[in-house]
Amino acid sequence: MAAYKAFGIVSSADNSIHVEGLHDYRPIGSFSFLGRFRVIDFPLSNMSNSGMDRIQVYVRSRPRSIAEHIGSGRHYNINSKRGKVQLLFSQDSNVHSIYNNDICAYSENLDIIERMHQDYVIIAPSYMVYKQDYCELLNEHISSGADVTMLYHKVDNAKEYFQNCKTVNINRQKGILSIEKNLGTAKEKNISMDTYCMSKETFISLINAAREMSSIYTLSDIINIKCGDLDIRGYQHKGYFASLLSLSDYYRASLELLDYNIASELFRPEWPIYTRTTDSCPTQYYDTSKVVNSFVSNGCLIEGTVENSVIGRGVVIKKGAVVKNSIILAYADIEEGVHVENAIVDKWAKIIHVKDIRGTAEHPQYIKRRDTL
Amino acid sequence: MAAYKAFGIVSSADNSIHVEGLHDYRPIGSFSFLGRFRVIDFPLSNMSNSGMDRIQVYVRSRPRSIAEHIGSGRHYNINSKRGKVQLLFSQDSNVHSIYNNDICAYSENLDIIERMHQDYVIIAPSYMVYKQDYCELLNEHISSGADVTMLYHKVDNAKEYFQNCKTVNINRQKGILSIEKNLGTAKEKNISMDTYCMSKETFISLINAAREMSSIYTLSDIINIKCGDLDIRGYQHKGYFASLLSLSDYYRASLELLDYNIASELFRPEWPIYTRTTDSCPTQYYDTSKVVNSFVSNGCLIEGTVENSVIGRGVVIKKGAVVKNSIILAYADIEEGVHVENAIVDKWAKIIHVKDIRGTAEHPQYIKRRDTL
Amino acid sequence: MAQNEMLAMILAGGRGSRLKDLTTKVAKPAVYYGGKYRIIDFPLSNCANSGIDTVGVLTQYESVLLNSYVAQDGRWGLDSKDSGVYVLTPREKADEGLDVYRGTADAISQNIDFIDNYNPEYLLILSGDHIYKMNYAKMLAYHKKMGADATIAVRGVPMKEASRFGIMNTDGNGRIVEFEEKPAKPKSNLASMGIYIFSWKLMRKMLVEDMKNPNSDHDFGKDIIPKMLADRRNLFAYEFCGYWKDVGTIDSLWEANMDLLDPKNELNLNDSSWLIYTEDVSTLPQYIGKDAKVKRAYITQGVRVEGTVTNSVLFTGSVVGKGARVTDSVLMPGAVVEDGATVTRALVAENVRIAKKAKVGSRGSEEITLVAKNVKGGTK
Amino acid sequence: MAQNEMLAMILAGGRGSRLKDLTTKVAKPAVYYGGKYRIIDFPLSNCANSGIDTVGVLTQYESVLLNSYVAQDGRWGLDSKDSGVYVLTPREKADEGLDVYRGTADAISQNIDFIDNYNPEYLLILSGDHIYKMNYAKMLAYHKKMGADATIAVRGVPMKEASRFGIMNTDGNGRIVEFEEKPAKPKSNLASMGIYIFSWKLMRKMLVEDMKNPNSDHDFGKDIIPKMLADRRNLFAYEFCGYWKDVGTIDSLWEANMDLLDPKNELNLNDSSWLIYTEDVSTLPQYIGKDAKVKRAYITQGVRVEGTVTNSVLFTGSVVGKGARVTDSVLMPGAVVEDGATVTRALVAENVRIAKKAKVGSRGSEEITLVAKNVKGGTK
Repeated sequence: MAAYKAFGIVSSADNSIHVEGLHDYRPIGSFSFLGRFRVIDFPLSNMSNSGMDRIQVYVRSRPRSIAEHIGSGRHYNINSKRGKVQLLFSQDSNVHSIYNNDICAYSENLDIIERMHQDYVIIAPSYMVYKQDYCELLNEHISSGADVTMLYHKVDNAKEYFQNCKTVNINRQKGILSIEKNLGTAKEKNISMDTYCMSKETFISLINAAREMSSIYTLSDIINIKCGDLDIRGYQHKGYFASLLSLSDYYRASLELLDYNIASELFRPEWPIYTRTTDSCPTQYYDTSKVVNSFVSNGCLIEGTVENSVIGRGVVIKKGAVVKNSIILAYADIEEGVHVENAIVDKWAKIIHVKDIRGTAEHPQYIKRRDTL
Repeated sequence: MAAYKAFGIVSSADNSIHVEGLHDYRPIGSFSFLGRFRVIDFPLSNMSNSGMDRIQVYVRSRPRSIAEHIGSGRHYNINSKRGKVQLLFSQDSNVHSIYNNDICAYSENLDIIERMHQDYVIIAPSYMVYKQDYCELLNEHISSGADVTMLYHKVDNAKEYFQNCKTVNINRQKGILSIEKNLGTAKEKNISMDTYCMSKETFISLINAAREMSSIYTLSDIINIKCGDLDIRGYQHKGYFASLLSLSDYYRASLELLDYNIASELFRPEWPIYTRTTDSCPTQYYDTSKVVNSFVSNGCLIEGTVENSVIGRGVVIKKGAVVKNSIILAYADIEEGVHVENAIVDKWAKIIHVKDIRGTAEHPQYIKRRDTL
Repeated sequence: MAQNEMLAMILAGGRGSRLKDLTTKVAKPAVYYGGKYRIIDFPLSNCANSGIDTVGVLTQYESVLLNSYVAQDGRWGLDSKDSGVYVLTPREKADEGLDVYRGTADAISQNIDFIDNYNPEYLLILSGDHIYKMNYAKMLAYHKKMGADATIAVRGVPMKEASRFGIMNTDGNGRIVEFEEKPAKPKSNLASMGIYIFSWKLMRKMLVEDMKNPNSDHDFGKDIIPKMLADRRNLFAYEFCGYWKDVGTIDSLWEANMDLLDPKNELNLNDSSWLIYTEDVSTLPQYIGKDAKVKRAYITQGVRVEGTVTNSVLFTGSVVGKGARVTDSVLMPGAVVEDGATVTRALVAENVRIAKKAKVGSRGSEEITLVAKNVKGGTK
Repeated sequence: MAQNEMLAMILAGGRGSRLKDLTTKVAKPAVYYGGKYRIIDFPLSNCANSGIDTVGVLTQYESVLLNSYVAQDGRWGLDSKDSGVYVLTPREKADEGLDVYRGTADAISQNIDFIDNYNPEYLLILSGDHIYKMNYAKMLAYHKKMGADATIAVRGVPMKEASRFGIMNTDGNGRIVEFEEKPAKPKSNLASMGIYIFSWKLMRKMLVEDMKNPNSDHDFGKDIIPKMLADRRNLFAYEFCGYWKDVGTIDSLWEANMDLLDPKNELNLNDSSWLIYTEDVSTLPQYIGKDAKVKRAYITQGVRVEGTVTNSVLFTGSVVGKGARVTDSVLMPGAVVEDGATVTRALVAENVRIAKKAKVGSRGSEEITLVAKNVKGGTK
């Protein structure tokens, strides 16, 4: 329970980020993931499993889905008296402004941050999927004596993926030399996981420093600038890691987990990923159903064919319909004879009349929320 | 449990309304009331006590305090599976625009309204304090066959108070002839309580009609316009009623309840007003305390003098300090020798150096949140 | 406030010994059903959906699991301010020794002090081991409309089977004029479902008297209802139409699960206006593997299918290995059918492991095979 | 996950008969304290604040109120997904008759199956009737650091009183070398607080053995701890400094309430980093009337004072009428002191009404007056 010493912050993606389609309706943290989860379940479960019980979730726009999903936080196994999952909103009326960034949100809520009883803070993004024991990160941070410790992940496909991510340059002592945009210049990169551990004091001083220097600086920017002055260290994350800052990254990350071995490494019984239950009943497979290599959520009615796909809650797949290499979000209807391939079908969409929907593995076709085609 | 037939909507005040001081930090629904309550506890408790368990709360700006206060709604005695207190946000980025009114919020969330299982809706404001069994209102609405039934309250002080309220003109059959602004032209008026009962169908058609006619129309506007076409009826409310659309109305309403008989008419054991507990301990009265005719919340330390006042949670009133005819919000500090009279001191304010703070009964002095004087 | 207008008491003390090894460790109401539920989820969810806030669950037989299961009242949303599910076991009293419940009426009598705390107008008595969806608020409305002292839910059974049930004979207005337990020559086909609404004031008085009666079995069916009829009280029958099942045996439990395989089944657990709530588990969604074949099946989250599943119900965390075949069967939570094994017309109990290539059950068996212990591997 | 690293079991079966009429209807842990709390709020809040998720409460004596009080686990935030407060009463087993708890260790032994469900690494044993604030997570850290088999919380008592307690004699490292129950000539002043952390694997084994021992009283103090010492197990004393009170008598209960009147009292219920949680009631804030005089008092919401209150603690919903005087007293929830009545050095029980002009208690009384029944009006 080392992490009792730290409170958590779940941060929101910068306004410079826009994930095609999905992002029009909800923040990335609220994206459906593997059918039953939402992306924000991962940072919240990591914190809860690390024994942290005071968590601030920053929401910028369209807060409804996040607010409803998180509720009182009890389903994240967080004591509702001692602990609290607190939604903090950015009050800046101009939600799309570049000024309305993470530092702006923190400084607007500085009095709340200052009132936290804990000495340390762990800041984790709401738009990345990974498993990490923050106690280990905190212990490493404390014992190394660093000012800031940040998570990074080594990848060998930074050219094609991890768009919109930042990379870190590290010296042999794990010191961070700089943080840069991933420009896709090399395959092997250390991707910044936008996850930081530091003392509350350092955090507050970084917020103030950023505000003084420029009102468009983000936390990542100010840490990059402070690389020379402060002892900023990297901590390597191992295991499954996905960043969901683009539609193709989201699509790839979801289908990648259809490899059951990869999925069961991310979902360990001793490290549960909590989510809000919707109390849907089991899924009904009909005489005519053909389903292979797919994750299927509860409450579905499946008469047709499903291959290499992720099916959300309450989806209906009618007779003769074929769904391949696709992500179907909750309550979508795929009617008789429809063929869907390499597509992402958003919530409540109904595919009735358009019989053929195809994208490519690189550019999946996106079908809008509530659309009837 | 007649009200199982209706879902509830708790509406937000129009953007034309601004209550001096207090309103800068939170919506009116979130104003502290009588120390332990928030204004929104009244409509929510009315709905819960009427057996309603699906409630939509519309929030426009600064949603944090409302979101935290309402949480999962369990403390309003609403089943957390069958029922739901749902926060709905206005997504319009320009929160202060006149276009961003109640109709705008309803039409943005029209799909959610359409999905409600209930046939009727009760719409009640988050900025008025009263007790009403909505089953009675609904039964009257159904048996009269009216299209819309709205609550009104007869007052004899509409000249001085009920600023920003609307008044209704009623015929002998309780038919509403028109809804007008209260211009303070007469003492006796029927104040509109901004509380409506109608079928879901009528509600949706009114939203659409308002949008078609003018994007600045509010629900009250469109109902006024429809007075000729539809059967709109008034239902007279009896008992305590306060509208909190101005600072002086807020001040008067709070101090009025210091008459214990009036207070105990509003707070009936069989009609509990629910609120979120803060788990503060009892209040400590010192040897030197002198307290008369006041409501005092828990967690206070009282060494000084308090008269005819409402004291919020965790307030400290030091030796020799005097608080008269005032409302002190939670966690404020009134230090030694300070005299506060006819004032409203906002949360976390500290009165240390300024020894004399005085307003008048008509214009109470407002001290800002977190101010140190 | 409507809160404590009606308090519900669920009789959940049934041992369910005809369910054999399924109930050696758990009481019958805690038995699994329908892929993700336990039987007691049905009366509890019905209460939640009917707007009842406070529920007492009366248990006695080895019920540590049942007790801690129902104590998590948030599962049914019964954890709002004045709500709660309370486990009521027989207890030591200040003036008496430790007692057991002697009959259904005695179970209520022993908890009169609990009920008094809530001072309800009406008392709803339910059984913890029936599967059905019912709006008790409507039954209460009927009770009030009829000005009844007691209302008993009944359902029509085939006339030729009526002699197996407690039969209510009513007049033209639904008023019960006679109650016959397993009549040789039934006069009606309205069988009591063991669901009663009583006006509490009267029932309290009757229970206090019944407790003192040395000749009473302290049972609603045997003592209280006949006494009420003898006293010429207003007893009304409330007819229930819809799916209802008492799963007393392994065969009937299996059958009730199989009912769900018909997409048009009458119970319809997919109806969003009357959900059945249950324990929330943290698992992956169900995973259907590369070579899997799934036809006519009812499968819940956390299941992993790599083999062939036909006409079966699979509970949370159950696994069907590569080349394994599960046919006409029920796999309870955590049951594992290893690669190449075959399960036919069987009910595999919680966490039981059928080893590689093993074979259990058979297509033509008269009774359903209950597999309550691990099965060793086959040799083929 | 840290969840079930340590499970807490609260022994709450105490009858508390020295608390006289206060415990005829409720068990001692449910007795009121401090204006708005019940005694058991303290161990439960301590658990919540120490990050413990699952708590078993072992009750036996007439405890319908206590059982339903603790079942509302949301009061202490112990209702998150895997959390819960579980009432554990003696129960009928499949193979035995109905049993009672024979001693503190037996109460745990009878619930081994419950504990096994959670498979904890450590077991924390607490008493349900002590008032104190303690971080059990720190005690656990000490237990681990010392590599202990058992850690016992102790507190220093005045040496001359030590012979009234169970005394732990330790070596220089805090290791317990001897345990003496009420020693005539105490060697140390470290009294056991009845708070134990055990490594569960070992304790489970010891309890199973102890159950079979016909000569055992099945008590931690009398049997288990001496056995552990005899076996040369690692037992460590964990010293607690801070407010601690066992309110066994009316006088000590009154005294503990009076302690709170000192604004600098050691218990400090106003510390926001370690709140004590309790039932949430829907009331007005406290109202202090036009002619009221309140000095040195501890008053909670829902109280109404129209008269004079000095040096007293007033619980929720209590009322002091016009001209009434309450001095050096405790008014429990709903106690009403009508106009002109006088209450001095008294403890007025729940919902008791002191009629107009009546007079109870006296300034010079040796013992505190317990007023457990309504008092009729005075004549003056």
